[in-house]
Amino acid sequence: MTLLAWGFDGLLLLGLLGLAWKALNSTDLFSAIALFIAFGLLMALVWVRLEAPDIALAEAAIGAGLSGALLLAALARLRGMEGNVTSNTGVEEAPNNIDARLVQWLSAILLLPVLFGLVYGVLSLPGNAVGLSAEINANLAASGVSNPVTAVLLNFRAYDTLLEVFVLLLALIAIWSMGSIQFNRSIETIGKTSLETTSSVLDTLVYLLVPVLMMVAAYLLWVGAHAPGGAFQAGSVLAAACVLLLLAGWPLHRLLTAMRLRLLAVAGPVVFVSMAAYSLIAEGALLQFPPEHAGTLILLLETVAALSIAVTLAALFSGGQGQHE
Amino acid sequence: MSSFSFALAGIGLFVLGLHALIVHAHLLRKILAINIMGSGVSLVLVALARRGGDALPDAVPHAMVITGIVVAVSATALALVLMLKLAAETGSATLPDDSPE
Amino acid sequence: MNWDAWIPLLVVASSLLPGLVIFTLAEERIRLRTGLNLFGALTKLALVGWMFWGVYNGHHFETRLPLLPNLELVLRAGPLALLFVSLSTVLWLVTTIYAIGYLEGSPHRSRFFGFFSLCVTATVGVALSGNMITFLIFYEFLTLATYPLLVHRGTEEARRAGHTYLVYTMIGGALLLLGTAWLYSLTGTLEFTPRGFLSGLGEEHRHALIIIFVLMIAGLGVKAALVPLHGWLPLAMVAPAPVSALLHAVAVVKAGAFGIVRVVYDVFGVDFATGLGVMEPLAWLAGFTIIYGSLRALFQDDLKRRLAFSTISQVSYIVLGVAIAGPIATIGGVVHLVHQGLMKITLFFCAGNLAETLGIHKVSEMNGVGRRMPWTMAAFTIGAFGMIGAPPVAGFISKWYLGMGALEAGQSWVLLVLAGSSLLNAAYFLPILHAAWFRKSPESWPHEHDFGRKETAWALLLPPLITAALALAAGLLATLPFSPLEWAKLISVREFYRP
Amino acid sequence: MLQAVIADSHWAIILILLPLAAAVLCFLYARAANIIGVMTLSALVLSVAALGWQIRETGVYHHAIGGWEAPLGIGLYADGLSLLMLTITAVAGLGISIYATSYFKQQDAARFWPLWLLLLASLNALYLSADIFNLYITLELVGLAAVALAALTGGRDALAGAMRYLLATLLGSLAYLLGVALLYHGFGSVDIAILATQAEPVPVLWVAFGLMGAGLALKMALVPLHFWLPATHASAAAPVSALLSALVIKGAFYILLRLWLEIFAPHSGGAETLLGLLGSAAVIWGSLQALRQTRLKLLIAYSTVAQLGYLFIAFPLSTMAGAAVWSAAGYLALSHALAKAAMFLAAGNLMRFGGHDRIADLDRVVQRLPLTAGAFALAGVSIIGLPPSGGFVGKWLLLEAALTQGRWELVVVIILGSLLAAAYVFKVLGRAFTQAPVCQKARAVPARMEWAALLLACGAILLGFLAPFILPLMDIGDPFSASGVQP
Repeated sequence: MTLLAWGFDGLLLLGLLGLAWKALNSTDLFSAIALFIAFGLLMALVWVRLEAPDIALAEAAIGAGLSGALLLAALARLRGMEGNVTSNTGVEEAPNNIDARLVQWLSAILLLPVLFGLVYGVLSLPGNAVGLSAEINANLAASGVSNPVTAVLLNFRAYDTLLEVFVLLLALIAIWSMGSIQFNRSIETIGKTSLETTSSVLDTLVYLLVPVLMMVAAYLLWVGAHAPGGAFQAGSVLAAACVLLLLAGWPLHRLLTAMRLRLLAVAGPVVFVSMAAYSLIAEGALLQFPPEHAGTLILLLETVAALSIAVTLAALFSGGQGQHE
Repeated sequence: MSSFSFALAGIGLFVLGLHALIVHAHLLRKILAINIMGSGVSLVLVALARRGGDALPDAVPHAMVITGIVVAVSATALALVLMLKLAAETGSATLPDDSPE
Repeated sequence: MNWDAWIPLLVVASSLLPGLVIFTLAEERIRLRTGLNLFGALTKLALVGWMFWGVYNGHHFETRLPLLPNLELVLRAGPLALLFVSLSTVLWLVTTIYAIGYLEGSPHRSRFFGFFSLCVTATVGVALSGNMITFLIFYEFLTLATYPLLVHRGTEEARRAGHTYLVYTMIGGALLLLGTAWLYSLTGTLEFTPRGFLSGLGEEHRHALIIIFVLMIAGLGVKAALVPLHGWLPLAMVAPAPVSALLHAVAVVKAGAFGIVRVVYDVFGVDFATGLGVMEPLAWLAGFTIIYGSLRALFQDDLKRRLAFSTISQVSYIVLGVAIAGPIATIGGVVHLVHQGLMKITLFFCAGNLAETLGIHKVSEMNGVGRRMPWTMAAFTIGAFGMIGAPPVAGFISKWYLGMGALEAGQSWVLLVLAGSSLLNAAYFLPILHAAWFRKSPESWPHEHDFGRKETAWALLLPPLITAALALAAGLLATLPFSPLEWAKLISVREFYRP
Repeated sequence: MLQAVIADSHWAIILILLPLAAAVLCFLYARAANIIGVMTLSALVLSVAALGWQIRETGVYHHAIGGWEAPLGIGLYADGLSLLMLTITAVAGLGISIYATSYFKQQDAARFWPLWLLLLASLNALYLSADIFNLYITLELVGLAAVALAALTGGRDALAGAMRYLLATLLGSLAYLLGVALLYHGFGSVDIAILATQAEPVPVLWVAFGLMGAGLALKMALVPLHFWLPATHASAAAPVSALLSALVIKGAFYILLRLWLEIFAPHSGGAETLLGLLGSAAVIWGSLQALRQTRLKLLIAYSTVAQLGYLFIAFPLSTMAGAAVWSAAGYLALSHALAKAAMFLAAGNLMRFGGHDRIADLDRVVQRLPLTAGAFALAGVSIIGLPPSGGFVGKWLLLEAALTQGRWELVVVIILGSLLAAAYVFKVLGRAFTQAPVCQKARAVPARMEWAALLLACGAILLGFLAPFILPLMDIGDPFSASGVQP
C-alpha cells in the first residue's frame, strides 16, 4: 500500500514537473497553454493528495479553468491581430541561434546555486511541522463555521480576505483603465469560431451546464461552512457559467449594463468594508463577529462576495468590454 | 512519499519557472512561467505543513494558498491585457529591448 | 521677550524676505523693487548699527535654533562677526544703488535682484555664524545664490564660467563638509570658541587633525582663491560689474577668507594650530599666492581680468596675516578684510563705469580717460594707491601692521613678500593711472553712451565716490574709535589672544 | 474631550478603510472623482496627524483584527517608523493629487483616481501591518495598482515599461512569498513580533532572508536589479512618475527595513556588508547614468536609483550606530519623497509647456516657467544634500555615523554621490540661464500645477529645519532599538 502510494506520488510529481517543463518549452503557444491547463488539473490532484480539498477546488476552478480560459482567449486575440500586424505574434520561433542558447545555459547555470540554496533551506527544516492547527481547533467553535479553512479565510484572517477582494476589484479597474481592446474579432466570435462546427452542441451544453454550474456554486457556498467550499470556489464556478454564456454568444452585457456591472463588482468589497467599519464601532475590533452571529454574518459576506467574484472574474475574461454604456 | 518531496517539487517548479521567465522572450510564456512559479510556492507552503504526519492539516497555509490563487488570476488577467495592448501597439508580444530614446 | 536673541536672525531676514518677494515681482515693477531693495538694505544697516553699539558696550546678541541632534543653528554677533557684517551691509547698500543704475533696462531684473538679496543674506549668515555647521549652511547657500548672478548674462562664456565656478565650489564645499563632519565626530561640538575648542584632544588625533585642517582650508581656499584653487575667479569676471564688485569685495572671496580666520582662531585656536605645524605652510601658501596673483595681473590687458588677479593676490594678505600667528599681524589681516573690500569694490565700480559709459574693457583703451571721466578716475586712483599700499589710503595701514607683525613673529621673509607685492602692484596699477591721466585720449571711445553733461549716470558715479571716500577715511582716521583698525584691535584682544 | 476622542479613535484603520471606500466611490461616480480624491487626501493628512498625536501621547498603536491575537489573527501596528512612512505617503500624496486634478482631463481623471486611491489604501495597509503574509497581499495590491497607473498614458513606451514593471513586481512578490512560507514553517508564525522572538540563526532563516531581500530589492530597483525602473518611471504620466518614485518603492524598503530590524539583524551573518556594497554601487552607478541621460525624466528616474542607494548604505553602519543611522535613512526617505515628487511634477510642467523633455532644448521652456524652475532647483538642492534641506540633514547624519565608525569607503561614496548629484542637477538648471529665443509653440501650464511642484520642493527644504521635531516622532516605540526584538 505504501509502496503504491509512493509510486503514485512519485509519478504525480514527475508528471507535474514534466508538464511544467513542456508547457514552458514547447514550440507552439497553443499547446503550451493546453499543457498548462493540464498542469493545473494535475496540481488539483496534488492538492487532493495533500488533503487540501479546498485548494483543489479553487485550483481546478480558478487555477486551471479560468486562468486557462483567460490564456486561450488572449492567444486567440493575439492571433486575431495577425491580420493587422506584420510580425508573427501567434507562434513563437524557437530559440535556435547561438546567443539564445548561450543565455539559456548561462541562466540555467546561474540558477543552480539558487536551486541548491532553496533545497538546502527546505531540507534543513526540522522533521516536525510547527503550525497553528492547535490554535485553530481551540477557537473553531467561536468562529461560526466548522470548516477550518473557511474559519481562517473569513474569521481569523478575514482582513486578508478583505484585501483579497480588493485585489480582484483592482484588477478589474486596472484592465478597464486601459480602455477596451478593439480587435477585429470580439469575444463572442472567438467562442463561435473556435467551436464553430459544434455550435449547436455548445448551445445545448450551455442550456444543460449553466443551471448545473449555478447549483454547484450555490452548494459550494452553503457547504463551505463545514466542508470544502466557500466564496472563492463558488464565485469561480459561477464565473465559469458566465464565461460559458459569453462564449455561446449570450448578450450578457445587454443584461448587465455598465452601471449594474460596476455595482455588482463592488458589492462584495463594499459589504466587506461596511462590515469591517460596523464591527469596529459595535464590537470594538475590525471584523470581529460575535460568536452567536458569526455563522450568519459569514454566510452573508460569502454570498455577496461570491457574486462579486463571479462577475469580476467574468468581466476580467471579457477584457475591457462592457465597461461603457 | 514524505511531504519534503512535495516541497522539493515546489522548489523545482519555482526554479523552472524562473528559468523560463528569464530566457523566453514571448510575454505569454513569461506569464505562464510566473503562474508556474506561483504554483511551486503554494506547493512548498502546503506540503511543509504536513511534516511529521500531523493528523490535522494546518488550515492557515491552505487559506493562504487560496488567497494566492486569486491574486495569481488577477495578475494574470492584468498581464494578458497589458500584453495585448503592447502587441497592438508594437506588433509583437515581446518586450522591446531598446530603452526609450 | 529678549529682543537681543532675535536681532541676528532679523539681520539675516532683512535681506532674505525682500529677496523672496522680489522674485515674484513682474519685470516692470521697478519702483516697488527698488523700494524693497533699499528698505531691506537700510533696515539691515540700522540693525547692524544697533548691534555695533551693543557689542561695544558688552551686550550679547545670539540666536539659537535647534537644527540637528546636539547641533544648533547659531547666529552670534561677536566683534569679528560684526566687522564682516558691517562691511557687507554698507557695501550691499552701495552696490544695490550701483546695480539699479547699471542694469537699467536690461532683462531678468527681478531674478537678478532676488538672487542679489539672497547673496547678501548668505554673506551675512556666514559672518554671523556661531558654529561650523551654521557657517557651512550659509557657505553653501552662498554658492547657490551666486551662481545665477554669475551666469546672469546667459552667454556661452558666462555659462562656461558658471560651470567652472560650480565645479570648484561644489568640490570645495564637499571637502569642507567632510572636514567639518570629521571634526564633529572627534569633538562632538562645532561651536566657535575664542582660542579654539580642540585643546582637549590628545596627541593620538594629531594626524587626523592635520588632515582636517588641510580639508577645511582647501574647502575655504576655493572661495578665497588661494593658488592653486583660484582657477574659477578670473573666469568669473564675465559677470555684470555689480556682481563682480560684490564677489571680489564682499561675498564669495571674502567668505572664504573669513572662514579661514574662523577656522584658525575659533576652531583650532592659533596656538594649537601652530603646535600642529600647519601655520607655516599656510603662510608660505599665502605668500606665494600674493606674488603669483600680482605677477599674473601684470600681464592682463583686460581690465577686469587684471583686477581679478589682483584680488587673488590681495585676499591672501588676510590669510597671511592669520598665518603669521602673531597679534599684530592678525590685526593687519583682519583689518585688510575691510580695507581690501572698500578698495576693490571701488576699482570694480570704476571698471564698470568705463565699460558702461565708454565701452572700455581693456587697459590699452584707457588712454586719456581721466579727462573724459575725471570723477570716476579719481576714485579709481584712490583705490589703486590703496592697493599699492601708499599712505594715507587704507591699504597702507594693513601692510604696515602685517609687516610689523611679521617682524614681531620673527618671520622677516614676509617683508620681502610685502615689498615685492607692493612693487608689482605699482607695476600693474601705475601704468593704468599714467595712461588715464597723462596720455592723449583717442578720437573716439569704443562704445560711447551719452549721459548728457554728466560723465555718467548718478547711480553709477555715486557708489565709487562713496567707497573711495571710505577707503581714504579708513586710512586717514584709523586711530579714531570705531575705525576698522580700532575694531580689529578690539577683536584681537577679545577673541584671539589673551591680553 | 477632543483629546480623548483623538486618543481613543482608530486613526490607523481610518487610513486603510477611507481610501478603499473612496476608491469605490470614484469608480462608481467618475464625475466627482477629483473632488472625492482631494477630500480623501486631505482627510488622510489629518488622520495621519491625529495618529501621530495619538501614538505620541499613548505609545504605539496596536490592534488585533477580529479580536484574534497573533499568531491566530492579524495585528495592526503603528510606531514611529510606520508614522514616518504614512506621513510621507499622505503629504507627498496630497501634493501629487492636487497636481493631478489639473493634469488629467476629465476622462483620464476617472481612470486615475480609483487606482491611485487603491494604491494609497494599500500603502497605508502595508505600513500598518504586523503580519508578513498580510504584507504580501498589500505588496501585490501596491504592485498591481502601480503597474496600472504606469500604463495609464498608453503608447509604446509606457506599455512596455508597465509590462516590464509588472513582471518584476510579480517575481519580487513570489520570491517574498516563498520566504514567508519558509519562515512560517521554520518558526510557526507569520506575526512579525512572534517571529522576532522565535527566530534563530538556522539556515532556513538565511534562505528566507535571501528570498525576501532579493524580491524586495527587485521591487525597489536596487542595483543590479534596477533594469526596469528608469524606463517605467520615465514613460509614465507626470503625477504617476512622481508617486512611483516618491512613494511606491518606499513600500518595499519599509518591509525590508522592518524585517531586518525585527527578525534578521541579530542573525545577519554579514548580509549588511553586501547590502552596503549594493547601495554604494547604486549611488555611483545611478548617478553616473543620470549624468549621461539626454532626457529629463530619465535623468530623474536614474537619480531615484542613486538616491535609494543611500538608504542601503545605512545597513552596514547600523550594526554599530543603530538608531541614529536609521533616523538618517528615514529622514532621507522623507526628503527624497518630497523632492523627487517635486522634480517629476516640475518635469511634467516642462513637458506640458514645451511638448518634450530633451535637456538640450529645455532653455526656452525653463525660462518661461520660473516657478517650475524654482521647484526643480529647490528639489535639486535637497537631492544633492546641500544645506539647508532635508537631504542635508539625512546625509549629514549618515556621514557622521560613517566617520565615527571610520568607514572611509562609505564616506567617499556619500560625498561622491552628492557631487555627482550636483553635476546632474545643474546640468538641467544651467538651462535656466541661457539667452534662448522665446518658445513659439507653447501650451499654458495651470498655476496649480506649478505651485504643487513648488510647495513640495519647499517642503523638502523646510525639512532642513524640522529635524528636532521630526526625529523624536520617528523614535516612538523605539523601532530602531539595537536589540531588534519587540516584546
